[in-house]
Amino acid sequence: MTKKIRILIAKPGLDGHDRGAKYVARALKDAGYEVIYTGIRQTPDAIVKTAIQEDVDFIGLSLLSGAHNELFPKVVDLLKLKNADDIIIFGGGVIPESDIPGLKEKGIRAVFTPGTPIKDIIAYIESAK
Amino acid sequence: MSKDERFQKRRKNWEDTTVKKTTDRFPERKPEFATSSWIPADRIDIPESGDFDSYSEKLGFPGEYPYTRGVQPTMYRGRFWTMRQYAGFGTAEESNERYKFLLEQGQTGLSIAFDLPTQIGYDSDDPVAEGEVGKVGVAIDTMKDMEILFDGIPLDKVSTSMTINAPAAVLLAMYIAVAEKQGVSRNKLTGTIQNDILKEYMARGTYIFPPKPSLRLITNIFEYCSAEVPKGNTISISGDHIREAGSTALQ
Amino acid sequence: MQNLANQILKQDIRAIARSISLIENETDISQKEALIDTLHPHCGNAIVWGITGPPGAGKSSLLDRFIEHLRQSNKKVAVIAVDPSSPFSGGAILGDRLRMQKHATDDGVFIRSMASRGHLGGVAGATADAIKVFDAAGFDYVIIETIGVGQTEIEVMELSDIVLLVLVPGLGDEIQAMKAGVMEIGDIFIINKKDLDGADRLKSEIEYVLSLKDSMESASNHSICMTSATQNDGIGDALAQIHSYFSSLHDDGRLAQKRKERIEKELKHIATTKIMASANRFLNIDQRLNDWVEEVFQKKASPYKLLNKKIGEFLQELNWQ
Amino acid sequence: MDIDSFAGRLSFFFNAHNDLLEEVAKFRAARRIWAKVMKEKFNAQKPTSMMLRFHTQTGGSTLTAQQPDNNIVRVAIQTLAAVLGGTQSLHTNSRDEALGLPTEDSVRIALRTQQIVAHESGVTNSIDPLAGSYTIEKLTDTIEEQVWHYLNKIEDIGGMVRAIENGYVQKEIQDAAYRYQQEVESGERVVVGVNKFTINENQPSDILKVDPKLRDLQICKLSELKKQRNNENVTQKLTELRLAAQDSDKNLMPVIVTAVKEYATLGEICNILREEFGEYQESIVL
Repeated sequence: MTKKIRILIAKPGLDGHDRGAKYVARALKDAGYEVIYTGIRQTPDAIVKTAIQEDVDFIGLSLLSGAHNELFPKVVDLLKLKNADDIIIFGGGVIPESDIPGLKEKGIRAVFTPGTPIKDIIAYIESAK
Repeated sequence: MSKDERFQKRRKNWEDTTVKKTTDRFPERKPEFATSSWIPADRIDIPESGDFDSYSEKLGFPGEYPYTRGVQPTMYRGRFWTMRQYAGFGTAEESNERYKFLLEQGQTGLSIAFDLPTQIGYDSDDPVAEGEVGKVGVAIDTMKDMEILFDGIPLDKVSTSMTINAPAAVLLAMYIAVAEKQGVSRNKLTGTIQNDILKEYMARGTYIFPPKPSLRLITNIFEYCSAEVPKGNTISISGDHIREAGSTALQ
Repeated sequence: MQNLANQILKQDIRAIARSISLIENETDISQKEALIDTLHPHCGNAIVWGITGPPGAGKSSLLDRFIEHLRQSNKKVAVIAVDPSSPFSGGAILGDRLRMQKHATDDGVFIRSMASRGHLGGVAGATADAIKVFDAAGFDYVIIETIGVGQTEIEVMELSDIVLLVLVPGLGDEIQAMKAGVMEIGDIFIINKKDLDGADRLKSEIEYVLSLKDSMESASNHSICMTSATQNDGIGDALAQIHSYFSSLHDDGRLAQKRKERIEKELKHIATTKIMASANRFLNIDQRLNDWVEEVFQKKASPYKLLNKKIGEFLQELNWQ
Repeated sequence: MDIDSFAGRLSFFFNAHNDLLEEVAKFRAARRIWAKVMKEKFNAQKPTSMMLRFHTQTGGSTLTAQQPDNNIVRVAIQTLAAVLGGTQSLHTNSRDEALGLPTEDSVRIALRTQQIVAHESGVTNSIDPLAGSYTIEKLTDTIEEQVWHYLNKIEDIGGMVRAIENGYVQKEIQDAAYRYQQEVESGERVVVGVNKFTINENQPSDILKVDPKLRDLQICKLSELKKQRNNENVTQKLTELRLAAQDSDKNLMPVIVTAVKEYATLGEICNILREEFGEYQESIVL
C-alpha cells in the first residue's frame, strides 16, 4: 500500500464565504486525497492542533476577508512552536498579488488567487509531497 | 388576426384607476417620453390580440396583481430606483467621509457595510477579531462609533440600509439613538435592515444564535418597528447571498 | 519502534497521530505489528463506545455534547470518526469533526478522522488498532463514530464495549432499519431531535421491537433515551444510562466475555489475513499462476487435482506437514 | 401575527448576474410567485402584501481579479438586468472588488454606470419593456415552474428551517456551485480573461488597503470610552437585558435601545444573548 496524502482545508478568521474552500475540498477528494474540512471561524490554534491530530501533510488556508497577512503567518508560527513545521501550508482567497511575496517569506509555501484552476493546486501538491 | 378590443379596454381601465391614483400624487418625471430619435415612448406596450385571459392572468399591468410587470404603476417614469452603494471600511471616520462623497456624487441612499466582528457581534478588542477589524466594512463597537459614522448626514433626509443580520437589533438600536441625538424622531427614519437570518444559515455564515431565538429577535424588531419606526422596512429577504454561494437562478 | 511506543505512553500528541497514520498506510507492516505488540500490555483500560445510526441522525452533534459532559468530569476522550472513501478516486472528505471543532484546542480531547479506504462494515480497517493506540495512551474513553449507512455496520459491535444507536424521527427508514436488523447491534437507543414530530411514536415502535426480541432472548436491559443535541437536552440522562449499562456489563462478567470474544475475532482475523497474504504470494510466485491458467485452459490439468498437488508440495517445502 | 400587518414591510434582496435575459425573467417570475403565494396560500388581503419589492446587488462572484476593467462591462450588463427586471434599489459593484476594497475612482464608475442606464439608455421610458418577448415570457414561465417545484419539495421536507437543518438546501446550492466551477475549469463555460482571452498582466497598484494598525486604534477608542461611560448604569442595563432575554414574551428592543444609549458595547450585548440563547452550529454539507 502507498501512503495516502492527507490535507486539512481550514478557514481562519471570521468570513463565512466557504464556497471556495468547499470547492477545493471536494475537488481534492476527487483527485484522490483525503481531505479534512474544519468549517468556518477557526482560530490559528485550533487549525494547528487539528492538523497535528489528523497528521496531515498539507494545510490549505482559505480567507476572503483580507486578514491573511495577520492570520496566515500566525498558523506558521504556531506550527513551528509545536515542532510540526514539516507540514506544508498553502493559502488561497482574495489576496492581492503585492501581498504574496510577504506571505511566502513568512512560510506560506504557495498562494492561489481566485480563478486558479484546481489542476494547478493538484500539480503543486504532487510536486511538494 | 383582428384586434381584440378587450386589451385596450383593460388598459384604459388601468390608466384611469391604478395609474391615475399614483400620478395624482406623484407626477411622472416628464410630461412626455420619447426615444433618442423622438419616437414617442408609451407608458406601456401590450398585445393587440391574442389570448386575453392568459395575458391578464400571467402578466397583467404594473401596480396590479400578479405584479409580473412591476409593482409601481409608473415605475421609472415616476422616479428612478434608489441608487444605493454598499460601502464602509476601516473606522467610522473614514466611512463617514466616503458616505459624504457618495451623496455628493448623486447617490440617493446609504448602505452600510460592517466588518466581520461587528456582523458576528464581537467588539474590536475580542481575540477572535484579530486581523479582521475594518477589513470588509466599518467597525462599530458602540453608539459612539455610530455617531461619528453619521456625523453631518441628516438621517431624516437619507434612506439607510444596513446589511446586518444576527446583531441587527443592536445596530438598529444604535441608529435610532443616534437619530434622536441629531434631533430626528424615529418616525421620520426610512431604510432597511437586511435581517434575513435564514440566509445566514444557508449561505453566508455570519450567524450567531440558533434559529429559534434568531426568529424571536426578528419578531421583536418587527413589532417594535411597526409601532415606532413606521417608515422602515425591517426585513429584507435575500436571494443574493444564496446566489453568491453558487445556487442557480432557479434555486 | 520502542521510541514511538514510549512517546505514545507519554501521551505525545504527534506520536499518537503519526502511529495512526502508520497503521492506516500499511507501508511498513512489520513496524506496525511491533508497535501494536509493544502497546498491548498497556491496553484494556479505556471504555470503548461505538456510535452508529443513519446519516443525518446527528451522531456528531450528539458526540460533541457527550465530550462536553465527559470533559466536565475530567475524562480524556478520543474520537475516531469514520467517513467513506470514494470508490472512484480513493479520496475522501472527512467532515465529522466539524461539529466537534470547539474541542479542537482542548488537550484532553483527540479527534481523528479516518477514511474507510474500501473497508466494509462501517469502520475502517485501521480502526481496531487505532483504538489500541488511544487506549495505551491513557484515554479514558475511545469513541468510534461509524459511517452510518445502516445494515452492514455490524463491525462496530465487535470493536466496542457499548454500541449507541442514534435514530431520529422522520427519516422514514425506522421500520426498515428494524427489519434489516440494525436494531440487533444497539445496546442503548438514542432518539435524537426529540422535539420533532414522531419522536414518541418512534420510541414506542422501538419498545415494541425490543419486547419481541426480549421474549425470545433472556436478560436484556436495553434502554431508550431521548435527546436533543442542538438544544443540549437529555444529554446528562443519556450518559447516566450509558454509564449504568456499562457498570452492569462489568459487574455481571459480560464485559470480560465481550472483550474475549473481541480478541477471538481479532486473532481469527489476523490469521486469515496472514494466510490469505501467503496464499496470494504462493499463487504469484514466478508467475506460476499464469502457467496454471494455461494448463487448465488447455485441459492439460483439472483445477482441484492441480492445486491439491501444488499446495501439498508447497507445504512440504515449508515443512508444515 | 396577521400576514397583512407585516408583509408590506418585507423586501427582498436579489442579485443580478450576467445572463441578462434569464436574470430579467427571474425578477419577473419572482414577483408573480410572491403575489400568488401571498394571495392564495397566506390569504393576504392588502395589495401591498402581494407586491414583491427588492433591492438588487450586482453579482460579486462574477467579478474577476484578472483584467479588472472588464468588470465595468459586467456590472453594466447586470445593471440593465436589474432595471429591466424592475428593481426598487440597486447597488453596483466596483471593478476592483475581487482584489480588495474599492477605491474612490472605482466607486464613482460603479455609480455612474447606474446613472448612465437611468438617464441615457432609454430603458426607463416604458415600463417592463421586454414583456411579450417570446424568449422572456418562456423563461419567466419556466423559472416560475421550477421554483414551484423547489417550494413543494421544501414543503415536503417540512419547511425551510427543517430543510436547512437537514442540509437539503445547502446540498442543492453546493452541487450547483460545484457544477458551475467544473464547467469553468473545463472551459465549457467561458469567463473572459480567466479561461479564455487571457493576457499577461500585473495587478493594478492602487488597491485600497486597510491599515493593519486600525485594530489597535479601535481598541484604544474602546477602552477610553469604557473608562468614561457610567459603568454602573451599563451593568444594570445588561442585567435587565439578561432578564428580558429569559422571558420569551418580552420584546428585547426597548431594553437594547436603553443599553446602547449608556454606551454598552455590541460585544457586551451580544455576549449576554449568546449566553442566554446559545450559539448555532452549522450543519455542513460537503
